[in-house]
Amino acid sequence: MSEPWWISIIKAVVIVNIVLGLFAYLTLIERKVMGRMQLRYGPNRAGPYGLLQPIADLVKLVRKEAFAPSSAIELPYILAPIVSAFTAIAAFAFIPWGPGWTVHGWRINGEVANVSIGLIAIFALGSIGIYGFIVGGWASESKYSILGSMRTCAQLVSYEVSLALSVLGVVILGRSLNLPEIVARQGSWLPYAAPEFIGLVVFFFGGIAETSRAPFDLPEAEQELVAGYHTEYSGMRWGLFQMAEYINLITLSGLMVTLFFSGWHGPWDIGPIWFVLKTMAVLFVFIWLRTTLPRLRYDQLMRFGWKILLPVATVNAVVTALLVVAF
Amino acid sequence: MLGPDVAWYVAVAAVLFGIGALGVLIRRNTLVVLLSLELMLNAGNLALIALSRHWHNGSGQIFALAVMAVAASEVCVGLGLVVALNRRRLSLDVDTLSELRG
Amino acid sequence: MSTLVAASAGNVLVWIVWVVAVFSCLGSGIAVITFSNPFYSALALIGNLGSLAVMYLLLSAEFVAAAQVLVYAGAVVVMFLFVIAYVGPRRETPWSGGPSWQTVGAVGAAGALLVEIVVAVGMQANGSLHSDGRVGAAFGTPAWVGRVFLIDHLLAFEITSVVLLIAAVGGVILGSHTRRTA
Amino acid sequence: MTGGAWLCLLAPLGGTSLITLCGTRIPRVAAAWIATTSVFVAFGGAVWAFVSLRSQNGHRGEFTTAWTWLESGNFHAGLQLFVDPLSTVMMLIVSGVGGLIVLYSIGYMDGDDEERRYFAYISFFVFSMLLLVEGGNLLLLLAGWGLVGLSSYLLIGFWHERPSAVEAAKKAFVMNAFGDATMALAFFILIAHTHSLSFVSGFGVGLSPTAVNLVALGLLGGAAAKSAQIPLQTWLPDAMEGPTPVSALIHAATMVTAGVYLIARTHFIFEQARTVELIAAGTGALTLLVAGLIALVQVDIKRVIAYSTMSQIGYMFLGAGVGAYSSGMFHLMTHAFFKALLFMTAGLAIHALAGEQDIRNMRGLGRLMPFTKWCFLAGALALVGIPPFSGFFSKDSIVASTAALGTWYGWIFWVCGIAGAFLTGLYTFRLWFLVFPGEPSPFVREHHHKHHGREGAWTMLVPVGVLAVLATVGGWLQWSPQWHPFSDWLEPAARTLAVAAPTNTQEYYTSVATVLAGLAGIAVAWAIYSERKLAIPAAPFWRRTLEHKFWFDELYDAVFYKPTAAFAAALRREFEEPVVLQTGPDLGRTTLETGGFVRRIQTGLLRTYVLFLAAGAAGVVLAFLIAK
Repeated sequence: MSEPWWISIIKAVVIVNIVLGLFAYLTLIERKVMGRMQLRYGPNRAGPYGLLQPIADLVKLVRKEAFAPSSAIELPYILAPIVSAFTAIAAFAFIPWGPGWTVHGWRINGEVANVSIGLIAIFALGSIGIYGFIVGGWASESKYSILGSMRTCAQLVSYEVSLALSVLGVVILGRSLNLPEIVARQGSWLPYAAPEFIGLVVFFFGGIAETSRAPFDLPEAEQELVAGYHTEYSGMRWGLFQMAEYINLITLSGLMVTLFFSGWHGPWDIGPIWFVLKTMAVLFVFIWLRTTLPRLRYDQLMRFGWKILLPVATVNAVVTALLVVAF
Repeated sequence: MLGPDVAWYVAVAAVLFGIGALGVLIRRNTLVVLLSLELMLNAGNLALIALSRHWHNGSGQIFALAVMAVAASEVCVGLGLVVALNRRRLSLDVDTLSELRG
Repeated sequence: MSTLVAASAGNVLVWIVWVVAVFSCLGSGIAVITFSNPFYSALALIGNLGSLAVMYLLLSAEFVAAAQVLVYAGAVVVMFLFVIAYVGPRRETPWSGGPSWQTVGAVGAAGALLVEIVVAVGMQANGSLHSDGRVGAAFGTPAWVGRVFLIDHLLAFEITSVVLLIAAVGGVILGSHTRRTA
Repeated sequence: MTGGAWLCLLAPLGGTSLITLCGTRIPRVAAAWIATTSVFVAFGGAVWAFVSLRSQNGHRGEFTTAWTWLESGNFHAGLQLFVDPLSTVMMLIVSGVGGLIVLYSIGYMDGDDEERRYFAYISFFVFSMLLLVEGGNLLLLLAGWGLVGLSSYLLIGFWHERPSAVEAAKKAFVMNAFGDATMALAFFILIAHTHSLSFVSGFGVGLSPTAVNLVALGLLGGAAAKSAQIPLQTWLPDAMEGPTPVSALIHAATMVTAGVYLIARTHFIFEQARTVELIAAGTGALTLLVAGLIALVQVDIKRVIAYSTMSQIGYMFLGAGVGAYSSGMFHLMTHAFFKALLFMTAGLAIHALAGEQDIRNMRGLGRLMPFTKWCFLAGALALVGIPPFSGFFSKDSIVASTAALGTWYGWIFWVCGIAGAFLTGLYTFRLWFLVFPGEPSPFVREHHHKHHGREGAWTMLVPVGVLAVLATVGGWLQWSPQWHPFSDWLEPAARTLAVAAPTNTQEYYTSVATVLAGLAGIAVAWAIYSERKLAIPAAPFWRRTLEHKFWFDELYDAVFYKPTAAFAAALRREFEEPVVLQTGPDLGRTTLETGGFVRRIQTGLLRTYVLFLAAGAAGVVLAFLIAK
């Protein structure tokens, strides 16, 4: 079953690039979709239908001067966005996107890293990623940044609990923390979205909060905080933060597909394509929400997280465990 | 077992424990004292896990997990104290917090 | 022959990883207690915890490693950073004023402890702490840890959960805004 | 059948719980009726058990276990009832007579401040007594044994504002505790040897002779204490401090006869220890004489009856001791009827005279209270054993059994029995002639008053009437020479020993002798107390001896109480005052000084504490290293 190490490296390079490309075009898709929903065109100047817009953005960001506040604390200020982007990309390594193939006698697995603690590893990397936001905001030595990073901190820690609890039901049903195994079990039964619908809903809300998307985007509420923890960032450093956010979103969507929508399984045996299609559909829902819903107030956000989401997730996990034991 | 023997891990744990103890003993800032306590707990954890590997016995890992839970509890209460102190505009220097002296 | 070469190559790799982890672990540990700014200390603690997690992986305790990152790095240190940022910058000058008897005693006591433990480990090291190679494939996996935890150590599990609950209640009370006595 | 037994056991417990839980939320009358109803329900359960047991053929006796109550090693004791002929008889007596007496209490206790407490206690007593007789193993029997002791204590001391009542309660409790202790020791020996306390057939067989003698002695100690036999008898007369229905129920009809039940129940053991069994018989014979003699000089109406009770229980012990278990049990039953009747008529008299108990003041009461008078007469004749009243049938067969032994001590027992019959006639009719016939005395005229225009409330008169009938006809159940259904019924549980089965000849001449002795007693009483034809023999020494109850109380006081009290006083004087009382202040001062010194170490500086902690840890590790 094991594959040679050089295949893993090639796979990792390919996946990283695909994810980065997906991030680039996700920004375009988001702007286009939002434009359509708001009866605008969205970007349509660069290339046909604006398809070259991400390239243009990238060129702009790279060429822009990366200035920093004079009081900023040098090393953490620079490291913060890198940590965020790195952990976001790394988390994708555990998500299975295909059944695995044998080509010319070489085994190729359908994921970059197959470890027994895959699910925990993703959450662990996500929790490391938080440091990018906190440290970045703190190192900027700016009131808005500090406020933004503290909001991020509180929100992410709060919703991480519900998020982790919401997938417990899936773990109990799948009897594993290993994502390929969970997908395989769903393939032979039915997507866990059906039995674990409440878990899915909690996971969805938690995911929105974890990625700071509307309507839970208080850490970056422009009207209150300018731009939150990355107020003092510009150029490609700001770009890395953006990248981290969007890749987190992609990873989360991929995880949701893996846990609740039976991953790459589908009616026809087109493995990875199913995975991509399902992920895109989830991403679309996220974008859709952003254009539809107004932002919550901060106390509402906290109350919702601790007093509604957490109990629901707990009860869901307990009930699932009881039912599994009973049957 | 690849890499160094368990004895080396335990030695590292000992050194880390010493560092943590030193931090607890000489630092005056409550927060740093708490951080140093975490170092000591982690040194204990490292020794537990190394010896768990040595004896092929899971109890060490279980203990390490329990220690983590205790550490989390300790931080919860300790930081709660720090926040409460701060809210009353009190110093965070442990040498000035001697209200309970005899 | 080739497996032997592979094993020794793997061994060298593990040694390299171990040395790096140990240096990062001890270095960041020293950094924790020497930085004058608690924020830096907390950041150094993250490095320490990360390198410890690497060592746990080398000791085939993968679940504990993941839990270490998730719990310590993901929650505990985040709380620290949050509180440090909340409390605001309070720089102290830990090394000013020359060595007091307290400092001297502290260094003496910590040093004595360290030396004693190292001696104790050294006395055991020639022999009984030499571990043989293999552990079962399940060693350290979540399923195995779960079985040990919930079957052999159920009482410890329950007590731990109670401790956590008490701490949570205590934290809420300490942090609550209502001040009955002021 | 077992359902009846459980109902019988639990109904009074339910009654007492209900009264206790309701507290003052229910009126007093309701508490009284709850207790009465619960005891009569228990009687219903007992009848149920009896009828279904009768309908069974062959093996009669069934265990029913609710759950394992106590478990230790290979010793198991279940919460277990045993329904067999013996226990059903006891159930019927306890719940039947008990029900009548509780009904009587409604009238007797009417107006007392703490009626609810009384009725809670008394139904609790009935529960305890039923547990004692129904328990399927000796451990439950001991539990019931202790609980009846407790409820007896509570009821004797019911009027707790009277110091004498409290004293009497304590005395009863302590004397009974002595018996409980010897019983518990016997149980320990049994458990050590047989690993069981259950009443399975032939339990306790196979013990060594020493062990079996010790066990039998221990059981006898318990039985003697509970049944007020010499030398543990002194508590019973004092127990008359309790309300009269309590005396009737506990200290005449049921609890004090538990010793006889115990001997009958554990006769397997006693039969292996014949010596101890004869000691029991001897104790009974001695008690019946001593108690009869003391009764001659008592002036308190209840105490006379109490000594009479001791004397009659002596008969039962005599019967059980010589092996005539069914005769003993039969006398237990008839005694329950007539003795309860005597107490209750005495209670009517006391009630009517506003609490007066001295018989010297009561002359001529019969004219004012004819119903009481005739009922008392029925009870008195039954007690003396005049045919056809019930005592005749039961007492004579006991005395006849002693004759059947045929040995020299058998004849001593026989003579004691006859002498006891004479004494019984004498003291009983002394009471009768002093209280009932003749013109009412000035005291009676002054103090007598009627209740509701009658001699008492109907709740008091009805039970008295019922018991008078029972005391008259209750003995017809069995006349040993001719028909003996009662003995046949008890046969599987307590077979009369062959040596104690009298021939018809022995029965006849014993009957003649006892009846004649009883009549002689009555005649002497008539001559002395009614017609004044004979003077009371002037023997000052003997009179004082009897009035002091053979100096038992004084003896115990001198042997047990005085040395202990002197020792305690010496301890207080020599040890407590100089040593303990002086040490306290010194200790306090030293503690304060030490605390003041140690306080200085507590600087409040966290780091200093931690430093000491670390130094201590380093020291401990160093010690371990060196030790290594």
